[in-house]
Amino acid sequence: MNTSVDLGGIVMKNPVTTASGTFGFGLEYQTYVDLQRLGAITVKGTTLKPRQGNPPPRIAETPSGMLNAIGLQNPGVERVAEEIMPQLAALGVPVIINIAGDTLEDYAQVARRLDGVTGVAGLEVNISCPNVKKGGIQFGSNPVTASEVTRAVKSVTGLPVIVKLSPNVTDLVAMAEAVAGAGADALSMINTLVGIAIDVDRRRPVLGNITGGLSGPAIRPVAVRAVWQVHRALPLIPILGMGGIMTARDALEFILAGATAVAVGTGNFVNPRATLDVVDGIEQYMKEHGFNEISELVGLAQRDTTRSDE
Amino acid sequence: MNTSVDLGGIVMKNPVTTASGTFGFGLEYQTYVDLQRLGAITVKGTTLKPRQGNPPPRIAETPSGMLNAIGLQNPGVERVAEEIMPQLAALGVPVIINIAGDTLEDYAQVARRLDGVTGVAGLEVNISCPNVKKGGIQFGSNPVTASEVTRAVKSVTGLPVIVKLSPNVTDLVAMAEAVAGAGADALSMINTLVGIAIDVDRRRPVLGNITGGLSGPAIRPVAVRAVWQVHRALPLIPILGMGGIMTARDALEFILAGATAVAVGTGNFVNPRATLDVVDGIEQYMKEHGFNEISELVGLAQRDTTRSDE
Amino acid sequence: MSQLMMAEITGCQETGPGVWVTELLAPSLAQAAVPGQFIHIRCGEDSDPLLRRPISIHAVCRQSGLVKIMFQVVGKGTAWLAGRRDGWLDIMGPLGRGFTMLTAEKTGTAAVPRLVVGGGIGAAPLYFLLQELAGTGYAEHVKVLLGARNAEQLLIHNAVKLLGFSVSVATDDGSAGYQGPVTDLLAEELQCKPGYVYACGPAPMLKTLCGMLHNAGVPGEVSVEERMACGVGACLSCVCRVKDAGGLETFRHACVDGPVFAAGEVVW
Amino acid sequence: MSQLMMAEITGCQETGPGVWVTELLAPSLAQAAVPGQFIHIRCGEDSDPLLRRPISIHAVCRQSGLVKIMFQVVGKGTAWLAGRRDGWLDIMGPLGRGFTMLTAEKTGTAAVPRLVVGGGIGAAPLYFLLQELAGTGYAEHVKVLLGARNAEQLLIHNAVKLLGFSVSVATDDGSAGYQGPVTDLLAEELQCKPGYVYACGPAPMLKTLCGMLHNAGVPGEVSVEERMACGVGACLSCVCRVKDAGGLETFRHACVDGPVFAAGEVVW
Ligand SMILES: Cc1cc2nc3c(=O)[nH]c(=O)nc-3n(C[C@H](O)[C@H](O)[C@H](O)COP(=O)(O)OP(=O)(O)OC[C@H]3O[C@@H](n4cnc5c(N)ncnc54)[C@H](O)[C@@H]3O)c2cc1C
Ligand SMILES: Cc1cc2nc3c(=O)[nH]c(=O)nc-3n(C[C@H](O)[C@H](O)[C@H](O)COP(=O)(O)OP(=O)(O)OC[C@H]3O[C@@H](n4cnc5c(N)ncnc54)[C@H](O)[C@@H]3O)c2cc1C
Ligand SMILES: Cc1cc2nc3c(=O)[nH]c(=O)nc-3n(C[C@H](O)[C@H](O)[C@H](O)COP(=O)(O)O)c2cc1C
Ligand SMILES: Cc1cc2nc3c(=O)[nH]c(=O)nc-3n(C[C@H](O)[C@H](O)[C@H](O)COP(=O)(O)O)c2cc1C
Ligand code: FES
Ligand code: FES
Repeated sequence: MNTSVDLGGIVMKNPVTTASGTFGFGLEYQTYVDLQRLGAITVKGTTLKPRQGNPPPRIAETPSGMLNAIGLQNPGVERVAEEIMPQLAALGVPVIINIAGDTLEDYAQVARRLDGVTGVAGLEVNISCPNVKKGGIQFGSNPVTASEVTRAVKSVTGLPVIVKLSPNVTDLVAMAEAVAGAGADALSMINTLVGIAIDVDRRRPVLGNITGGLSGPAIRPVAVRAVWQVHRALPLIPILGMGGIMTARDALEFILAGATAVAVGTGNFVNPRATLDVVDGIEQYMKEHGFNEISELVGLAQRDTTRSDE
Repeated sequence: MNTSVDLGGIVMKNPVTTASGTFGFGLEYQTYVDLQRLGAITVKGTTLKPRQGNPPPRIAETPSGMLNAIGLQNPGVERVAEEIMPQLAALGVPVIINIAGDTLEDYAQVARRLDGVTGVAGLEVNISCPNVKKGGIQFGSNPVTASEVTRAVKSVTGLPVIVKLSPNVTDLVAMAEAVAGAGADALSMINTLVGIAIDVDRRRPVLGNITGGLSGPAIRPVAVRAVWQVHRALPLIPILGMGGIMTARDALEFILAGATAVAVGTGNFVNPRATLDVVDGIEQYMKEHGFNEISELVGLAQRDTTRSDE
Repeated sequence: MSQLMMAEITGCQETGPGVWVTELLAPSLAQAAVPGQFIHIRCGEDSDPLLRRPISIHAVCRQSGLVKIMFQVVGKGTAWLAGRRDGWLDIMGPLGRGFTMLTAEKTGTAAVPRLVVGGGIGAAPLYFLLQELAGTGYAEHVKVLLGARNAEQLLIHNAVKLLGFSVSVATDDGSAGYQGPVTDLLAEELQCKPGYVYACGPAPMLKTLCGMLHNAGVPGEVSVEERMACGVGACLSCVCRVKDAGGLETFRHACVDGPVFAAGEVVW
Repeated sequence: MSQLMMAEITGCQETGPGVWVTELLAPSLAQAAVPGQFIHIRCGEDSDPLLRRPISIHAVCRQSGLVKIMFQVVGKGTAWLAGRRDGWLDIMGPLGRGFTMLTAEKTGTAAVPRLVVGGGIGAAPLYFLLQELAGTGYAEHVKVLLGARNAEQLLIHNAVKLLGFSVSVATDDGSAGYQGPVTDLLAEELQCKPGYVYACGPAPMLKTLCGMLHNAGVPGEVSVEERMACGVGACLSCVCRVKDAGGLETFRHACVDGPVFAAGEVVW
């Protein structure tokens, strides 16, 4: 059975990685997960300079989901490259670094710094973080700025570039087309939905940052729809699907909708072994249903389907 | 204690109504709910001609939510006006009729037909239904078309007009501004998020219509955020808030974020008495916390709050 | 009239592999229910699982006010339900349109020979139907056909015999009764021209059955399953495609117009 | 080392109004745990409630491999937990940095007089701390102050007396011990210059306490509560604002850098 996939130039031995920001730098989960069994490790959003992040409370639980407003707390690209990557490189698993910035130049500088760092297999460009004012989602809600960021990053790195899209837009396909046109090697979707929770007793928002990003099983139908629509419009660009994946069946929804690979995010918090359960469960499904190549499953649910009103 | 509210000209004795499409024409729930205790009854989306709706399956359960693709099945405005309104009018509760159409002219004709029908207290203009191809969400994703629909309806009716916004847009505030500028008396938000669920065993979408609208507690944080943002930008226009309200505490999140009134939707399916539980719970909260006027609570959580990055 | 109520769980046991019977104390439900109707059950207090689950009424004792449901564990709602051994259940019911009880007035003669056909867990509501038919005194005119995957998964057949009915059984693997689909047994019985057929079971079985009844010109009713949200006709989700006498296709709602429909009107 | 495991529930009882003690058979946890550490518990199998709940380790018996947690029902996670009377619990642990056990090597003399101060449910982890302190043979140098709303809500004080410690009690309504906040008792004790203070309780109490320790120049540690997702330092959600020796403020993570922090470093 062949479960290996090529995510825009990142070769993964199975289609399962971690969603940025939910798995730290991987090492935090080493006690629970044999990291070498992962298809890739996607690490926390990294910026040029270290960031403290937002004031607490940073999370709130919501029905089948959670809001987070971490605010891109991270040690900065220099320490990631110097201190963290050597440890991760030793694992021999492809590492995808999620990068963010306030300006085009920030993105370019972070990307340039990571080019050639041992172990880094690709970059995931976060243009969709809802929890920082500048950059983040600003770039991600406009096809023009999104393609500018993509080009800025592509022009300074030889690494495969995945662009991470925001679901908080009217026309996701237009965004996908724009960044694909600007040279993105793959797309990742979805980042969190913007949400607010109010503490009714204190009559204030729960989060220090007021708004946060909604993740977890609650958003899965929105995420599957995003993958479906983009895969339908752009069948050739590989998609890294995520949003509420807890089990292999959840992951298969994304793959059948058109994702080449999947990432487990919030699910890690609930079940630290979720990634490996997904890896095992996908293999089992393929065995039971007689699939030899994972690629046979990609987008399979779209075959012969037309909307009643199309 | 005064819990009565004025929703853009619709006077409700308490801030609680039903979300269109989740309470039929009210009569279906008569066995379980004393309809006269509701602030208003908002009924199923009504179109010019009767509609059959979409093929089954029309719903799918998702974590803390559900997808629906009913497709605006309804008996048409003529039967609503002739057969259903007389029964509802007898209750003496304000009735809000949710209207939809394929064209501007459709909307105008439905609105004109309902003008002056006894018992109809207002219209809720659905420009955000994700489950029909034409009309619906098409009008709702563009500020220009949205304001055209608003104007078309306003110009033919003397009834208060609530415009129902879609959360599936990049800039909700721009939409709100557009329809408010076109004369909307109130805004209602949110309609469902577009989602897909895949049946992993059959490798096909669960819904006959493929995509559906996501409702229920899962979307509450997104809905509260929508109300918060629009109330912040347009503090003078009344908002009917909805999305995942199951309890009085949920409803209070919306009111504290800036909603003048609230609607219970999917919650009715889970607890047919949810509307009345919300009515009672809001009163109890006001008693416990010493509020005499419901209006004191509207938007209260926004006072003295600024985002850390503003 | 349907009510929203908290019903006390007075018993819960596994009667077959993954099949449970839960007994509830619900006198008003016991009074009002007719065979083929269902109750709508909230499975848990949090929002996952969110929607109520529709489960048919399996047995009723009007005297004691006890109502039984029989269900198969297939997902999280039914798994939750199987875990309830005592306490209270939040239910709505009775809901829906049940089977038509052919009385002497309706048929001219109540002694019209009837067939009751169940497949798999579809047998659950048929027991209540048979309880009522037993009460009419025409039990000898009723024949019961039950199908299952294997002997172990066969439901209600012993209980139905105790009610005094004659039962024929079919299993896919032949481990009990005839080896093959229960519709093979039906084919034989149809030659004796039964007056009316009641059926409940998986969709493919019902589809075949409806076709056979049509060809044989035998009237009957089938109970169908559709995904439901409200259970009361408000959400319009549980549509079943039917055709009227003129052949015109429309949608009907399984929660209020069904779940029991005339065998001839369902479009498969 | 922390592990993900299914631990068997060997007991569960209500010990105060809305406060429960659950006993788990978890030998590896019992072996590895130190006072002040916590376990991260999955409350249910579905996705609401979604996140694990952090609960401190309340008591440990290394010999039998039994571990107890004591918790107050405040929301859906703890309500679910209180409903588990047997079966298995999906837990991770032990997690976090616990209290510093002052050994002879660390302090020059282990006999430094210590105060242990608990407020409300904050008493839960202190019992494990006192179990360990009892084992050091310096119990006579330890004094325990416990606060609660009223006598009924007072926790662990009898058990702590049985361990051989002297306990003073404060209640808001005076129904047991001193009437007033437990920090009033602390004020008195601080005059005797204790060598070290361990505390756990609601944030306002800890804030007052840290201020008092600062003024009195007494070192100590407090256990804080922050909202947690991962529990292992990966999600960066559980931040606690601390200042370093130079007064520079940064964020630390309650799940790995805490939940126990030096009293002087927490910024309230
Ligand atoms: C009128 C009616 C009567 C029924 N009577 C019985 C009965 O007596 N015994 C019994 O075992 N089952 C019965 N069913 C089927 C039963 O409702 C489903 O098996 C049950 O809802 C599955 O819930 P779950 O959470 O375990 O499964 P999940 O698959 O987790 O359910 C997910 C969603 O799909 C819906 N769903 C899943 N399967 C079905 C189905 N077959 N029909 C309708 N909706 C479904 C659920 O209600 C839920 O909304 C009946 C269904 C209907 C419509
Ligand atoms: C390190 C640590 C140790 C703890 N030890 C204990 C203990 O021994 N006994 C005990 O009774 N409680 C303890 N708590 C508090 C306990 O975690 C919360 O009471 C519990 O999570 C509430 O969950 P719920 O679902 O009942 O409430 P809900 O209000 O429904 O919870 C909603 C969300 O908020 C979080 N949350 C709510 N209250 C708190 C809180 N006080 N601290 C952190 N997160 C919270 C929950 O984890 C959940 O994610 C501890 C907290 C921490 C951080
Ligand atoms: C606590 C937390 C932190 C996150 N941090 C980042 C981040 O730094 N960069 C990024 O692109 N996405 C970040 N995300 C978004 C996730 O990578 C993912 O897109 C989203 O959570 C949806 O997946 P899930 O539902 O499986 O969690 C974060 C999500 C969470 C919950
Ligand atoms: C079954 C169903 C049918 C709906 N039909 C309509 C409709 O006809 N018109 C409309 O404007 N909104 C319709 N909605 C959207 C609801 O009115 C509401 O905006 C949405 O469900 C969010 O609220 P909730 O989470 O409380 O259900 C429908 C929702 C559901 C679940
Ligand atoms: S389930 Fe709502 S109409 Fe039938
Ligand atoms: S809870 Fe995730 S970092 Fe502490």
